Amino acid sequence: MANMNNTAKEPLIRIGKRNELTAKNAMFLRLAAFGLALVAGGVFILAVGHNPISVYWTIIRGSFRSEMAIQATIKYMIPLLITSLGITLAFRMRFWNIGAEGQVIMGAIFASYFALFFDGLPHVLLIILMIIAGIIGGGIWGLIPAFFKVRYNTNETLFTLMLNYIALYIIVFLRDGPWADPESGGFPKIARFSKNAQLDKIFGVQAGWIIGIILVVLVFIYMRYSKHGYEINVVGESKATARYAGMNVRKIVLRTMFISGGICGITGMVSATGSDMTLATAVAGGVGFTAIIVAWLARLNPFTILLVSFLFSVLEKGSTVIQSEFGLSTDSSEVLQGIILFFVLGCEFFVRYRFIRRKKGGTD
Amino acid sequence: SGSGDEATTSGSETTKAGGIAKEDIKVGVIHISDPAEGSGYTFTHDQGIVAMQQNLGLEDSQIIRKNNISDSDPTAIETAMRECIEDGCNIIFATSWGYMDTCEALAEEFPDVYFAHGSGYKSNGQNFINYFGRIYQARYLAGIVAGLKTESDKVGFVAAMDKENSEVTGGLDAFAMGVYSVNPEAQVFVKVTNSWYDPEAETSAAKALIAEGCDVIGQHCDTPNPQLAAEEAGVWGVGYNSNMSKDAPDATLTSVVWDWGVYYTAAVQSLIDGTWDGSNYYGGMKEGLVGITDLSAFCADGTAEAVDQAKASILDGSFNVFDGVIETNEGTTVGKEGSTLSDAEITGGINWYFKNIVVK
Amino acid sequence: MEMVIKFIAAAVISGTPLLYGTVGEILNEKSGHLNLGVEGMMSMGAVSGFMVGYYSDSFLLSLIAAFLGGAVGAAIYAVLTVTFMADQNVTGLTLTIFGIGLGNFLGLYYLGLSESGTLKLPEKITGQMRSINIEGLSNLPVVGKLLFSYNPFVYLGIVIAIVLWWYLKKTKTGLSLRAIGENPSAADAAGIRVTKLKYINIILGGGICGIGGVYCAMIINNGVWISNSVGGFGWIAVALVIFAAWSPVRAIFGSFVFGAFNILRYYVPSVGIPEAFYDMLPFLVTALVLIVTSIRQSKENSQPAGCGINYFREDR
Amino acid sequence: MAETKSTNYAIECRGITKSFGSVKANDNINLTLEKGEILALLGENGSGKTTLMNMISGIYHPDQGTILVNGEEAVINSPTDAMNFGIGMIHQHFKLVEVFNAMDNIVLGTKEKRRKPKVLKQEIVELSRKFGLEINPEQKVYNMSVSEKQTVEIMKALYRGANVLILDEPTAVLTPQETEKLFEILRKMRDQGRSIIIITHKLNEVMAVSDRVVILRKGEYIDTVKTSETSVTELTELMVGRPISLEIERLEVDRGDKLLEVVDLTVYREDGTKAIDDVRFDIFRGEILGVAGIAGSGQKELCETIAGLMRPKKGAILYEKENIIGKSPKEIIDLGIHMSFVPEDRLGMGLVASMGMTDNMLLKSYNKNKGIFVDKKPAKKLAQDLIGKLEIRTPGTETPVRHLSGGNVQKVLLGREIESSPNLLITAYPVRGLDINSSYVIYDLLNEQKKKNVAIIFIGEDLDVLLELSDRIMVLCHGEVTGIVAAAETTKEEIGLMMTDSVRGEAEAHG
Ligand SMILES: Nc1ncnc2c1ncn2[C@@H]1O[C@H](COP(=O)(O)OP(=O)(O)OP(=O)(O)O)[C@@H](O)[C@H]1O
Ligand SMILES: Nc1ncnc2c1ncn2[C@@H]1O[C@H](COP(=O)(O)OP(=O)(O)OP(=O)(O)O)[C@@H](O)[C@H]1O
Ligand SMILES: [Mg+2]
Ligand SMILES: [Mg+2]
Repeated sequence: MANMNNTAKEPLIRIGKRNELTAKNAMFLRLAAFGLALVAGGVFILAVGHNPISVYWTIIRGSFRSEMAIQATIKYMIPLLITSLGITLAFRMRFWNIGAEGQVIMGAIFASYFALFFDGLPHVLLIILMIIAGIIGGGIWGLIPAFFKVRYNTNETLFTLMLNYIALYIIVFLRDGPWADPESGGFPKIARFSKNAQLDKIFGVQAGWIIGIILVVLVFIYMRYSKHGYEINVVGESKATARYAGMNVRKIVLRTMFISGGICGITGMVSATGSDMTLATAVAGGVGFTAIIVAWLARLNPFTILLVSFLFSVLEKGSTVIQSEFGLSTDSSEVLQGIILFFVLGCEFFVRYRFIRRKKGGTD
Repeated sequence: SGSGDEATTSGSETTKAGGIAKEDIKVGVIHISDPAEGSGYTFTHDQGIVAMQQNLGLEDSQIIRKNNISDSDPTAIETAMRECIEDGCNIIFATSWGYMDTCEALAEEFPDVYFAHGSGYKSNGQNFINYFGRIYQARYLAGIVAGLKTESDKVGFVAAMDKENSEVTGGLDAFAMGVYSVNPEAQVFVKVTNSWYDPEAETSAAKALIAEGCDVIGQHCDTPNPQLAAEEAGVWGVGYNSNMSKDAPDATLTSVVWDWGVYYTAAVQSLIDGTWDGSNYYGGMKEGLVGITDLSAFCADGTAEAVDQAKASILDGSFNVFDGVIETNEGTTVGKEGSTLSDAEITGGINWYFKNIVVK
Repeated sequence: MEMVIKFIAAAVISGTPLLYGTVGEILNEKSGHLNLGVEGMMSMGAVSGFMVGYYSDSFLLSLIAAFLGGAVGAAIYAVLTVTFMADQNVTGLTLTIFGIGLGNFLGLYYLGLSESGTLKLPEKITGQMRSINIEGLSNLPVVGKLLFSYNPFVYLGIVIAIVLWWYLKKTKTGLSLRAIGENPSAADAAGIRVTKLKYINIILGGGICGIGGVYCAMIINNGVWISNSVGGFGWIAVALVIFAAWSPVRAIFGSFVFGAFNILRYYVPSVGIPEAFYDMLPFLVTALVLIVTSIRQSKENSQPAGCGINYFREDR
Repeated sequence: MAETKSTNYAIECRGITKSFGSVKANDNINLTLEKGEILALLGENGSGKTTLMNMISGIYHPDQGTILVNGEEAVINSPTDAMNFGIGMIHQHFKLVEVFNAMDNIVLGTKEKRRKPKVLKQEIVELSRKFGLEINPEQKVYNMSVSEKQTVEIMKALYRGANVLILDEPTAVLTPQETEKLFEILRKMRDQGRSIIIITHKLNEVMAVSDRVVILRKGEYIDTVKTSETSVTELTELMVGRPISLEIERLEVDRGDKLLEVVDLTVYREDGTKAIDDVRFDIFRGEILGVAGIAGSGQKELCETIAGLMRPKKGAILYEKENIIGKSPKEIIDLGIHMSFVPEDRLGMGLVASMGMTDNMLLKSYNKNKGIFVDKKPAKKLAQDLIGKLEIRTPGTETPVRHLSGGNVQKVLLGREIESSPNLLITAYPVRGLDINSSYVIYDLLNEQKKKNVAIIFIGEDLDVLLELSDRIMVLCHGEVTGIVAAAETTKEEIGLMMTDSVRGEAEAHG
């Protein structure tokens, strides 16, 4: 029977929805979150015996101290930016693609094929070919999970995760076997691309940054104003609704994942031919995962992605400098990055919710 | 433009003046892992850097270390090297073979910075050279230790890379020849991990060897895990890079070690003296670059004598390990009677296994 | 024959860290949280367990510390995803970055303190953590090697898996937990303390992952501290959850199979199969399993329906 | 304190206020529930009924106000607390774990010690007998029909010994027969001294089952009346705030040409069962063809097949003599065949929940203009027009429609379909879950379309409405057409018979 002696009190703190924040207030809140995150990171820096201000300053100085430093910072940004843009399309469709890593790799592999075996072609033609190959490679790697998703409703988060590793070991296979550099003396590597097959530099940085900025605008327009973009949003919300509206959901999912993967594939091409000058196993190097964080923090807005990926690259470039300057191991910058992200993640809560304290004396 | 350019310009002036003043020396080191990691390849290289710094009396601020630079990530490598250049380094020691192509490219872009690359084969004869050593000499000695110790006549070897890799295979062959020289019955079993650094694979490979009956485990890979696996299983081993007795005191018979300080000191000294001549470096036991550590108490009787004898013949040049006709495990032969393999062949052409080597 | 037995025994040894990671992740997913931070939690468990073991020379304390290390990682994840409703994927990935970084960072810190330049566990603890030898049993032919020759972690892992199976399948709390993972709002309406149970189980799962982490540091690296000791096991564990179809008992089998994949190439004669293929195998198999299960459309043996979505009572 | 005073009340709410962000869902509401009564809670869509009940059952927490249980102030923080107070609620959207069987769902979250499944099963079967409920304890929820799920929900409450049972629109998805059965159970419970609050929009049900009625309007408390002393007209007036007519007129419009002819249509569901069996009918311009049938008789599949969302096994659908089978949904839409389908989940199909009205207007027209970009201007204008014309209550055209109340969501959906000037309008359950006022707005909209010579297929559940609104009524039973009759010449009983004719056969097959 019912227990009548319930003495439960109202909880001390409970969560409630807050009034919709204005865009300005939300922005302010996020900035505050970032500030708080820096403070939390500062505590960590203090704990390991350094001055947070000077470490932060070194990060910034390390990223901008010279033309070469700025160039390196931008070089870090390129793959992050392009991959985040690719992921954005998938995420808008609520296709939880964590396979960008694999898509980057496949793009790199496809592009490298031309870089290695067709490097006699005229430079411009070769570059265009490699970009197309990169798109196709990454696109195929995006299509595979999409195919199984629309066909059998295969869980894409886990499937794309597996595809990442499969792609990685395809490089290993190529590196150790068919594409092994014959002149490496048995060292496992693929030959460095010839000059002709390397992406050009613009203002001292590989041309990927131009591609990235063009893509920011293209993806923004595509998502915001195009019919495809509208379809992606509808499919993301409800496949039933999309079908009802006469949309070919399968086609849209496949198409979007091809484009999403294809954009990630461009990252692969750009990284291999512009930064690495060879096909290396680390061509993606975790960028596919970091890009998820970037895309999410930027709330899937291409222009915000540009900003966030730039901040990330500053942190990354800067922390290689604190390593040599403060003797802080590279791992500590990962810890720092983690702490900052934890705070930003947590603070996002306050955009939508608030804590409600128990009123004194309860209800009368 | 930025400070990077300034640093290199000043570098070039001092070079022309005949050498770089000691206070102006700035050394960049690119490490594949963290030197604090106390056993492997990076550790020994950094010991060499430390020794060089002491020998020459350089300030701490004159050494720029870039740790944990994966040698399969060319972008990270390039950034690290450029940062060294930004910081004003005049010489960069790139310790891992995967840094080679980037060294080559940057050496062209920055003709006034010296790039010394460990373990590779490329060079430009000016500001980009490579340095390595006759580690096979030490491995031959280690083979003697192992060959005398094994009771099952099965010696195991955990190799980072497969047959195509001359650095690994040359060392392994020398090791197997050392075993053969004292114990023709014994065989050397090989497992390849396909990675320079893979703690888990190294353990697994060593365990598989022990399971096959090997009772001495040699290694060419970066962690002490094969020695530790041997210790756990109650068998013996031969370490590599640094003295692994401190990791596996009950198993390690001896370790094949480098003393990179020999080279680093010489290289930086040549910059100060203005005697850098752009030629590659290939030191050996004679220079003190390679060797084996003191034998542990549980080595077989007579080991010290056998080792000393072989060592003496190597030092006096009467024996060069890869002398004469060598039989491979495929029944073919290499080399010619009365001659020895050239350095070029040793560093780039050994992709065969000595006759007592077994790959399963 | 003897080689086969040794192979199986080695597979068990190699698969055990996966067992911990998988079982921990199953508990997370059963709570409705796809936690991609397994690798991070394992790293945190590895460093805390190892260092406590190093300084205390007590196997038990080391286990507890490993559990706590993983649990702390999971607690961060739980606070962010359960209370603050942050995106699960992003939080998990961040936890991985953080955990690996912290593990390596602390490892290097303690290495810096050591005079010999290495951290090697003291004798007593290595003695305890190593393979047991039961007089009369361990020496039995075949069975002795197959069943009674492992280190304590192996047995502990199997026991944990079976207990968890029983917990999920046969207890009321287990039923409640499964309900939360499937449909938190239904569980909530049924009077289950959703938040509390989520916290408990996520943290418990993280703790179990932590023990898997210290296994890597203690067993795989034979008691010597090495950076990145977890080296990808956490990610394979995430995959293995699929292979095990979210069942802790199947995870036992699955992790030993994956352990076998891991060491296969050292035991089979090389017949020209590229090395890369062996490395790829676990992931290839998992992908295939994923496809097959989705074709079969089994509702029971698949990911809990609420997995990946955060729950807030007043959402609608 | 005068404790004895209020002990007549199982539940008493005093001054309850609750806001969601800027929406004030409940504003200072008072309500009393006597022991042993059935209380109906009435109000237009969005008037705050569900919100109020959610606070009594511990899902939400009031911002202000007090809830008293058996005369004592109660703090209800969670469903567990509610359970401890003997309060059970059956939600509009069932709160069941799909992969569990009935008994696991029933015992879920209860305090009792775990029992062997066998023992538990026995116990549940006994309990269900006591209330005349039919339940298979081992059936998985995902294999259940809506009414079976509801039975599980009721069992859940009963198993927990609920003294107070709250049902949120329990009849919305039930057939008349199932509804009657449910009411029987509720009466039985009342007679055992339990108290029941039922939310429904169907006034005849209110009159049939309740003892008293509480009326809310726009989040405010309006009045409490005794059922025996009131009438449908009075309730409507209290609820809406002004008198409205409850007559549905059947417009006499001259029937136009034959628009659609369905020939020998047979459709299978994905699971391989037959949904539609050799169905044959036609429909003319300016006609409302009512479709009657118990839930799951093939209505949904019929709609979806005509709309091109499902492929038939055989047969033809001739639209002005042209077979549209094999055409894509898009091509069919372009022909002017529009569907306003209201599945159980209102927002599941016709609308995109998180988008505003403008973007939802675009749903079927975004492809009309040339080029690769969407043109939002006409859609925005349409949204604004609809807000005025249909009195849609929304903060703005960009407010996500998921924030709107059920009636308003429905208006948005139907309004969009009608504005696309269809030739054929298919509406399934268009007034499901709608309050009476909104329902009549919808009926008027349909009649207006009929006047414009649109052919309308109206799938409904309320036979009274079907009879009053349609010109002809087609009765479906197990995917077969059991008759097509002129609405003016038939009776409720006749149709009821056609609907259930073979139901008996089915029951036997199962029994
Ligand atoms: N969880 C929620 N978040 C935001 N707004 C809500 C929430 N629940 C209800 N509302 C809003 O509160 C108001 C009252 O909603 P409620 O569901 O109580 O109405 P109702 O009377 O049950 O309507 P209906 O008859 O359509 O079911 C509506 O404006 C609704 O949009
Ligand atoms: N009081 C109780 N509270 C919760 N669960 C109970 C209770 N009594 C019995 N059970 C049942 O015990 C079940 C666990 O036992 P069991 O493994 O036999 O279930 P099962 O349905 O047969 O599962 P499977 O067929 O998958 O093995 C729970 O799922 C639940 O149905
Ligand atoms: Mg059972
Ligand atoms: Mg409601």
